[in-house]
Amino acid sequence: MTLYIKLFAVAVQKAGTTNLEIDCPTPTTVGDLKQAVIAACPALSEITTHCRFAVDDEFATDTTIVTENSSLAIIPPVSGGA
Amino acid sequence: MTLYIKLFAVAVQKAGTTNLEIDCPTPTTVGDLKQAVIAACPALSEITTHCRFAVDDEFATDTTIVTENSSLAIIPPVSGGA
Amino acid sequence: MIRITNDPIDNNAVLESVQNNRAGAVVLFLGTTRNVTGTRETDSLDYECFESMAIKQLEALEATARQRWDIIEITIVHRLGHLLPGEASVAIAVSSPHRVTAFECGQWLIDTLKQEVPIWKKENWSDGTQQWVHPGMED
Amino acid sequence: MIRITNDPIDNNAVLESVQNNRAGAVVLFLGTTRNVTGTRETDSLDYECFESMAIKQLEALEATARQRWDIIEITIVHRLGHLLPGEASVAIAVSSPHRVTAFECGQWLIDTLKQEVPIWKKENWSDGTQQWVHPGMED
Repeated sequence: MTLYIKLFAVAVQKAGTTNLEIDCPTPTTVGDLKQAVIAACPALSEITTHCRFAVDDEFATDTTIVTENSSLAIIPPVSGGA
Repeated sequence: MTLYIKLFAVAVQKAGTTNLEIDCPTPTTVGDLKQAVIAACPALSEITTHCRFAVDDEFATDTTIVTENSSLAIIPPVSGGA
Repeated sequence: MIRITNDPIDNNAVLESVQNNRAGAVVLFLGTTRNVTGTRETDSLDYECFESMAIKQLEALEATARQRWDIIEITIVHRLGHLLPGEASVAIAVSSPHRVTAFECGQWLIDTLKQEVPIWKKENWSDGTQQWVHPGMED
Repeated sequence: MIRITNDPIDNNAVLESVQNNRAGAVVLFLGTTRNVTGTRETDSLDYECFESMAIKQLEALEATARQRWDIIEITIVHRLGHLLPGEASVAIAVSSPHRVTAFECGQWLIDTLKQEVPIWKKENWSDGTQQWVHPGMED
């Protein structure tokens, strides 16, 4: 399946895009997806350990299941609020 | 000397005046003034233990000196602020 | 800015008075009139004040707060006279480089104001009776 | 009221949105842009947001706060886009019967927003460089 991952802030800067396209076996987990992200876009490897992943607008863990319909995003450390 | 003591809130209600006039030996202390207040206006006796006295716009203690030029007030427990 | 006034409190003016480009945080506290205290209903409140001393005490609060915390601006406005439920009797605004400071200082200012500043309120209960409020003093 | 907006924050509208006759206290927090961080000078800031998730997270903050504290109203407004020093990026207002609750809840909301809500700021430094701010992440 093809997954689309929204990027923000420094992740956009590193990857040069706001939407990462990743090919994955279906279904997969967030843990596996992280590896696929780094493989597809090595520029993100230096920040992914500091980032959280979001699935369907919620923070996800490595075991969260990802399907073709999941809304996906990489969430760098946030800095809103002041 | 004649001293004038400003009254507020429940003290006005009890004494029926906003300005108490007290005759005292000169100079005196706040502690002695309290006795003179109760003697001159027995209606205030039930509240004076809950009140503070102010001399020259500062909270005073029983040993604070009072002269003819002192600005005096009885300060019942305050309730501003909400 | 320290002010005692008979007019309604202008929240925007209070906030503007503490605005500063060095501030990262502004905390505004408004003390407002509740229409219910316990089981009794309040129609309105009347505030009175020993003004010369109240101003002096408020200035002392500001000075102490500035010694304790890294504060940029402090504004305290207390309203007097007749207030209806929902209206603010007091506004305290603090600006600071950091938010923890602004929260701590704002809370300390209202806590201390309620103990040390000679202002009194009278409850006008809905049953027609009136009562000066004197915490710790029985009727 | 939860809102994410590109417009300047209307403080009066925020305060009015939490006004209630049962409230004894309103606490408003404004997060404002400092022109100096350490020794560096800020010309402006740009905020961006993952909006659908940010709204969901803010709603979750409100729900958690209402479980923890006796709150009447909560309003959180976050501004996006280009901000100059002195302008507010966030406003949080809480009304409650009691002031301690309003202070505690307001402080918890801003602390938690700063950790859990997907909004990011970019510093536009006065030397012409730009930098996304990601706490805990080295450049």
